[in-house]
Amino acid sequence: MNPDMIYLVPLLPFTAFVVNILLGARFLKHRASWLSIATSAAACAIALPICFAVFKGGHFAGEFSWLPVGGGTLRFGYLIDPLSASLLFMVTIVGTLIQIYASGYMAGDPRYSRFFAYVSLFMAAMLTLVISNNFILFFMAWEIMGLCSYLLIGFYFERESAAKACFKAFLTTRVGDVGFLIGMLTLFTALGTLNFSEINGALAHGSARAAVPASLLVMSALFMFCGTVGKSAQFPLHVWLPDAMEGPTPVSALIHAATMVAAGVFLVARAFVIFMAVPETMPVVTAIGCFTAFMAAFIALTQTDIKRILAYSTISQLGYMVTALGMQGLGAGTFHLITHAFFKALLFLGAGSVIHGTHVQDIRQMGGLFRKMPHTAITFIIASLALAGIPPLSGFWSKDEILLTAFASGNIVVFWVLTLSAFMTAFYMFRLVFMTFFGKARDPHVHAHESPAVMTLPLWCLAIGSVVLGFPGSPFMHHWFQRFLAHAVPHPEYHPSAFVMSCSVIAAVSGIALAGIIYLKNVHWAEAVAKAFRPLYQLSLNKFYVDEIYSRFVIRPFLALGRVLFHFDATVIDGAVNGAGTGSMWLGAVKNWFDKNIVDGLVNFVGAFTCFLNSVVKRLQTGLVQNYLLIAFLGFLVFIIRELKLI
Amino acid sequence: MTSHLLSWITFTPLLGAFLLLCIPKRAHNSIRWIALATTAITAALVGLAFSLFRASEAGFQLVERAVWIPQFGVQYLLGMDGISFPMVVLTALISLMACLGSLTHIRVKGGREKEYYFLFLLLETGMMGTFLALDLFLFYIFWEVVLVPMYFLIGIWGGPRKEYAAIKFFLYTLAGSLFMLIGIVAVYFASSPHTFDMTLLTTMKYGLLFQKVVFLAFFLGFAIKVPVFPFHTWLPDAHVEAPTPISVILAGVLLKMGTYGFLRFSYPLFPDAARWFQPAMGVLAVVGIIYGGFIALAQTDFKKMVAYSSVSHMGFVLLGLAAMNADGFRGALLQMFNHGTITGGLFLLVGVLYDRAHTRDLNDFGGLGAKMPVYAGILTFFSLASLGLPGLSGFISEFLSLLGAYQYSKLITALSAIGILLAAAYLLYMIQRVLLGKLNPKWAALPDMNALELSTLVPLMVFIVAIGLYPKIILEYMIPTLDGLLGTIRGGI
Amino acid sequence: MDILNFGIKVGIYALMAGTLVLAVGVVTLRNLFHSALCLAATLIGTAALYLVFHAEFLAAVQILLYVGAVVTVIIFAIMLTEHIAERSVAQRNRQSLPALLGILVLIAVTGRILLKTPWAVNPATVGARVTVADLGAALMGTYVFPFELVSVILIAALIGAVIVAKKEKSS
Amino acid sequence: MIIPLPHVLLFSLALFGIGAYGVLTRRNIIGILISIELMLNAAGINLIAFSKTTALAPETGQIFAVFVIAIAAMTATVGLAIVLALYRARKTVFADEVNLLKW
Amino acid sequence: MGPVESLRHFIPELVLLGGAFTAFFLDFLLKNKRLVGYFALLTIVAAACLLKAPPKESLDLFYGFFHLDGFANLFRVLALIAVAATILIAFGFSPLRDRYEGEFYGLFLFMAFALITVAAANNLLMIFLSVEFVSILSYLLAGFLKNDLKAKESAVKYLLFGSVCSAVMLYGMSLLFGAAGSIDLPAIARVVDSPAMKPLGMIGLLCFFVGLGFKISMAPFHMWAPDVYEGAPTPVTAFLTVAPKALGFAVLMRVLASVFGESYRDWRQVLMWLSILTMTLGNLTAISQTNIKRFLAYSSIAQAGYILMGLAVFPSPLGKDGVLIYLFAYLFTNLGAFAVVSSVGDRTGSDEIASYSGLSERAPVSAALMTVFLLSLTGIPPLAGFLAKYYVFAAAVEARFITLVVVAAVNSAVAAYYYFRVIRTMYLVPADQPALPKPPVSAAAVTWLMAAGVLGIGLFPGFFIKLILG
Repeated sequence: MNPDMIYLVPLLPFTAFVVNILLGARFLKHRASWLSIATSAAACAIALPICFAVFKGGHFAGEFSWLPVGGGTLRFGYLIDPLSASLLFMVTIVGTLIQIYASGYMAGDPRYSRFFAYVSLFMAAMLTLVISNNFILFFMAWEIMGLCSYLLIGFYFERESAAKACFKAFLTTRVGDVGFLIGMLTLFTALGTLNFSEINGALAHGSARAAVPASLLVMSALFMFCGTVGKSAQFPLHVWLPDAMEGPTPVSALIHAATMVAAGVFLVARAFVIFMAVPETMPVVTAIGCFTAFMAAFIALTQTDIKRILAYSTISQLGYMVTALGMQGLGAGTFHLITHAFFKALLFLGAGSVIHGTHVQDIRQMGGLFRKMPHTAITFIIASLALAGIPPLSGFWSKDEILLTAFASGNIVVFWVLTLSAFMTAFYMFRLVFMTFFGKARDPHVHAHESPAVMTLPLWCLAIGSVVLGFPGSPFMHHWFQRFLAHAVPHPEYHPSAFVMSCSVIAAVSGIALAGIIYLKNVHWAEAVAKAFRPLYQLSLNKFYVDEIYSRFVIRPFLALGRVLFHFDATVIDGAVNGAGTGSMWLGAVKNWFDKNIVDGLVNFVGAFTCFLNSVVKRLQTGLVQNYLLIAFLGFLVFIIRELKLI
Repeated sequence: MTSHLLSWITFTPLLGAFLLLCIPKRAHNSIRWIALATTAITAALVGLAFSLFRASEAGFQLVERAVWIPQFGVQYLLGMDGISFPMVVLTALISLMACLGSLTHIRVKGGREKEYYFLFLLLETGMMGTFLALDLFLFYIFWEVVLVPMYFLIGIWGGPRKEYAAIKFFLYTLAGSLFMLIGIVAVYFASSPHTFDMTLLTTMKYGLLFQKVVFLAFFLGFAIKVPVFPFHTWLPDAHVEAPTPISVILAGVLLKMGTYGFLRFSYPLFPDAARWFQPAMGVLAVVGIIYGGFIALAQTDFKKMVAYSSVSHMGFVLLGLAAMNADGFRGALLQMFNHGTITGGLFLLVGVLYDRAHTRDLNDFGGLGAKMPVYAGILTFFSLASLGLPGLSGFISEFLSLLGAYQYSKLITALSAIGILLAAAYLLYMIQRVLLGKLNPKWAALPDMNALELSTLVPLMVFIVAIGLYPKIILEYMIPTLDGLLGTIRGGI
Repeated sequence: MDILNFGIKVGIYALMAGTLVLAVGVVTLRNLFHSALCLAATLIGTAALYLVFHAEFLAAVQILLYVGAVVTVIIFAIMLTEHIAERSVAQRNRQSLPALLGILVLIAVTGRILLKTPWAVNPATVGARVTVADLGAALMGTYVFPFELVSVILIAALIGAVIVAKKEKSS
Repeated sequence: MIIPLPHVLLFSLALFGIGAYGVLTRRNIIGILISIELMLNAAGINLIAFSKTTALAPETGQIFAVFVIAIAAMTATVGLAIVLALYRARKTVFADEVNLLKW
Repeated sequence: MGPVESLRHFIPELVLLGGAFTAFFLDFLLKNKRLVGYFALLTIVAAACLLKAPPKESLDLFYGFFHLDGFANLFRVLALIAVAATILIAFGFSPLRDRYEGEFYGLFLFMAFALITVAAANNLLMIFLSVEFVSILSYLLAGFLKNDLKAKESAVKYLLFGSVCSAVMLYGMSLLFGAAGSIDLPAIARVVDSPAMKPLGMIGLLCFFVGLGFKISMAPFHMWAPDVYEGAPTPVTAFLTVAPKALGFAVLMRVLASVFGESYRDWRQVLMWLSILTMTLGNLTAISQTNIKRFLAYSSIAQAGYILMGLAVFPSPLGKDGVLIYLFAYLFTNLGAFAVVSSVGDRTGSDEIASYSGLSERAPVSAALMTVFLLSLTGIPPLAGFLAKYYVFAAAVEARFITLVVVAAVNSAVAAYYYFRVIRTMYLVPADQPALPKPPVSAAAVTWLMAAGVLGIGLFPGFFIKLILG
């Protein structure tokens, strides 16, 4: 197979986007999904053989000249190395499945074709990002994904909350993107290239690395990490992701759980050599990831919206990945990225199925759904177990790898925090499971029914993935995945530790057990605990008050500054220029004079000064000829005296 | 024809204008058709020039030279190179779109169409001439010729405060250009032999003090046009009050005349002064970017928001110029082109909405996305282009500008990047207020865009996407000239 | 001889002083009619001064044309325009003080220069006597063009003056 | 010369100044015209004085003076004609009452 | 050259003189006074046709009292154009109908002759006589209208101010004559340069300048101008703002050219400040005017300031050329503007700027042409006014008069503001009155001719510069 076929992978969904956006509403209507799914599947079909070729040790690259920069030119192209192959594998499969699901979920929506157009555009962007061979193309795809995210979060834009959420999402991630952009500029200044393989080449060897100023590298690494913080919803830019749940659920699954948010982690993985070149940046990454993992898990404990719980869970898990990368655990982080994509997508789709079946999102209104929606419930529980880290599901292996990395690299604090978070993860997931699927139905108005096959089928496919995908990274396959990635970027590997594994399992099991005890048997305990730890409970419920802080200290001051500057512009700058140098003392007068004249229709803005002079000079013209003569005479005298140098 | 192609490009609109004078006032349809045909023919001639223009050459092409005022050595000297070529294309494109946009808009505004199109075509001649003239004297003449029709176009067909806006625009620009005239004359006398010929002037050297003084004189003329903070206050008024097609021309072409002046005249003529003023230019650029962005954020008037966004976006042009390196110049020139298409489009969109709703208050709208899906899509498209979404043209130029500037000053670049953030903020905030949310029942009857309105926007979108995806198509026309220019400046060290 | 010379000198200075006094009268007298008469006297005094410079023809012209014609016309105009009874009206405007000061400065400055300037007196000229015949010849010879020009001006001015001053039929 | 040239010049200067004073202060337009005659006369005296002393050709000054007298006469004539016309139209001959046109 | 052989070169002037006398004669014979006007026009055309390009070296006709050179010839042309245009404007000026129309044209023929004598004057006597000739005719023409209070007032003011100024000038001339012993300018130049004579020369020249400054409405001797221009009949105003001013500049240039030798440096400063003062005062006062004639009067003062820029850089040849070009550009522009003012005033019965509101719809051609003239006055290319302004600016820059140039630039911007006020009234203010009738052919013709001149000079400057400067 010609590797250049890989260009088709993003291009096919892009075609679907173009066709859907132009013709969808009028001609395709409900057939719009067919086109998107077909192109996505075709992309999958093209991509998978290439992925497997890479898994077997292949390596593909190709490029063409795109943008002339400086003396040289930026070349665009693809780079299929182990890292991108893994993601390509995941994205094509998960993407296709989710679209199949969505074709059922979104049925009957008036903007059906628009939805699939956006999703196809997103697929195109995500796939471009995955296969891109340089940061510019990466960034472009990255931003277009942000756009799709924006469009899809705001898909139900008639809802005020959705309109606000999409704005917030775009702007918050944009903050990180600006950092990313600056990081790229710095990198380009330092290395003169943005091409991944060239960067690798420049930084892989000590001698070449020494030639590059370290300060620039530190800057570029940290600024690029801003991009990750934004996109992967890490603290302090995580606030957009929970709100992003305003979008349709398949979108939450695809973009805000499986793929796009993982792109931030992928960015760190892509820039891994840079971080490796300046290891002093790593602790920052670890710290932010670790804190995020803990904080989000803690918040998830008290949330009641099914999608929000999952959203915080996503944030938390992304925190795990980032932490792993921060501890040089490229393999662990990426591994978790892949497995997480499957089970988290599954969780969201399951949640979507629940919502589709019950039309409510608050878990306090649910309960006892297991009977009514067995397919959904079983797959959902599988995914939850995977997320909680119960062996031998995929989540266990990847999470264990992260804990191992923390433990083995000597970050003991990190290790314990992550273990605690794992406990909380298991707890909140099973709180969710128990409250949703078990017990009695709490709200009599809810009439649940199982979703159609077009939706449950993808659930099962993903469930299979959630179960089996852990094995390539498990001791059973001799940590094939980690070694596979180490081909691309060398990084430290660790031997599995029984202690770590047992800690992980204990945390997971105890979490599930506690959840079972409280939410299956003694629901009132929950209230008692909340009362007992009121400050902590409030902190969790109010999401650490981050939104409030932003509102108070960032957004409102910005808007106020805008207004102040506008006022400044309208009065001072305009006034100063108009005043033609009369100085600030005159400003008030200038302004008054101004308004008056505008109102009078005399568009007179030569300045108060001119006007003033005019009134003075005008008065000289008294109409009395002898006055004129006297003035002329005195003027004449002045010139005589001056000319004769008498004074 | 091809031997005098540039003259034809410049004066075809004028011929059309005079043809209009012969048409009776009441023959509205013929007037419209003649105007449209004239702009279309001009655009076609530009297309012909496109086919004749050799992208890989740095020097002036299609040069026309004739003695005009022998007493001063003033020549009728037209020529095109990689700097003027994109601007000419932009002018032809924007004029055509604006003319199309005028067809309905001016009819709505109530008559006087003959005068309108006469002035419109006169304006086009002025703009073309400005970008093509290679003789400083001739350049100045075209530069001034632009002012007068603009005054009338704003003053007669503008909004409620049109008179104020028109005279403000006129006086600001005139004041600036008078100083430029002094500079031009000074250059003439400083050159030996005395000449206005750009092709000769660039080969001469002047003392630093002289360069500084004359650079400042030119700067006043150009900076007011761009407009550079703090000379920008005419812009919101003029843009807001002007009728839609004229706002489009103002933002699309007129602002570029200022930055074009920097590239064409200030930099090659006074390289030492340019370097001396480099920090000042950089600071002004960044102030403009951030300042314009913040003020745009505070606007409730749709058009004013777009107007202030121009201040911010033109800041990126200045930033690229201040960088004084290959990337910066490319970014600046490309941004000039892109800003023309993008902001031109945004103004057209504002006009579309205003023609229907007769208000521009952002807080008054809401939920139009459901009512006018095509409009919503296109508005979103242009907003995204404006906020620098990769894949659309705005990103490429801003990226290049920043890349260039980064090599000059990290701090300035980092601050400018805030402008990108602000752009996202004010544009999305606008979208949120106009398109998203609940539909204001007042607007329940608004029709979506019609074919004529679409036809004004689609060509712009084509350019935006094409350049965004594959910038080389236009950059390769610019690069040889810009590199040559850079060589000239560097040679002056 | 010296005494005679001295006497003439005294006479001349007295003439000039008297003329100046009359001139002051011209500009200060409340009655315009008196002013006009003073003007006539001043002009006659000047004419007398002309005689000192051996410009007899000029003296004659001065008296005939100036005193005889101009002053007469002025007096006519005064009588046509003014009721002489109306003497109570102020004849001077309010700017006499600045005017006076300014003029004193002017006279001081100019006078100083006039006194300091080394006049290049031309002995040939001092000795020459210009007869009426000489003047006539010059007017008809070298100065024929200005002479003719003045006549044209006279005609034009008279025609114009007649038109302007003619009573208008009705409003 | 019987008396020094500068003395005559001072005399004419004084005459000129007196005339100027009259011009600046007289309210009656005819009075102003009279004062102007004084000023012209002062110039005439100068011309005559110089024609007898510093002139290169003796008749120049005298002829100049003749022309000056002629022009003065014309000015007076035209001036009085205009004043008469003004008087008919406005019933005033005071310069400070003629101020319809101003500012 | 003696009188008889001089006549050969004096034919155009003789035609004018003969025409003037014949016009008065015809006035008796003809009932239709307009015919006299046609005859006057014919006379001018005949005189113009009889103009010959002067020989290379100058001719001293009539023993040097008529100094015919290229310079004088140029102003002959200017004078003839101005008078012809004025007569054409007067054709369309109805208040003249019942008021000695024939004599009016006759006086203008005299005026043409007078202007030519000014241009050819080369000594003190001729300068005095010819300037007085022009002045006296101007006084008379200013007060020509019947029962027009303003016209009478303007004539009186003009007369008083003018007579005083010429008296001062004459006094200065007498001093100069005394210093040099001669009335010839070169002789005076020789004496004035000597250190001992310098103070006296200064006084004399300053007095001399008063007379000329009055003619060119130079500050501070400009104050008569607005009143006179507003009050005088519009055709006369048109003429007064242009021709006597141009001739005043002609004399000034002659005086500067021959009298200033070494001392020009002192005078450059004086002229520079006078120029600044003149343009600034003119511009500042023009801003608030409501009467179009008065408005144009102030504008013409400001324009005089710009022209003075060309003199301030004396003896730069560029400055001299600039003045000449400026005068011609200004001639066409201002006469054109006044032609419109006259024809519009005739049709609306008012000279207030307010009565121009909506003129673009009531009389589109008049409004458009007025706009062209106003733009030319503003100095917008490619019109004559721009070329002129460019010339003087260039001269000032060349001579490094940076203060002057900057002040002039600021002034131009201010000027643009008030010129555009009129344009605004015509185009931006909606019409509240009915459309105006078509102007008479003569008025339209003169307006178009002037517009052609304005555009022609602007578009083909090379040709016109060559024509004017040779």
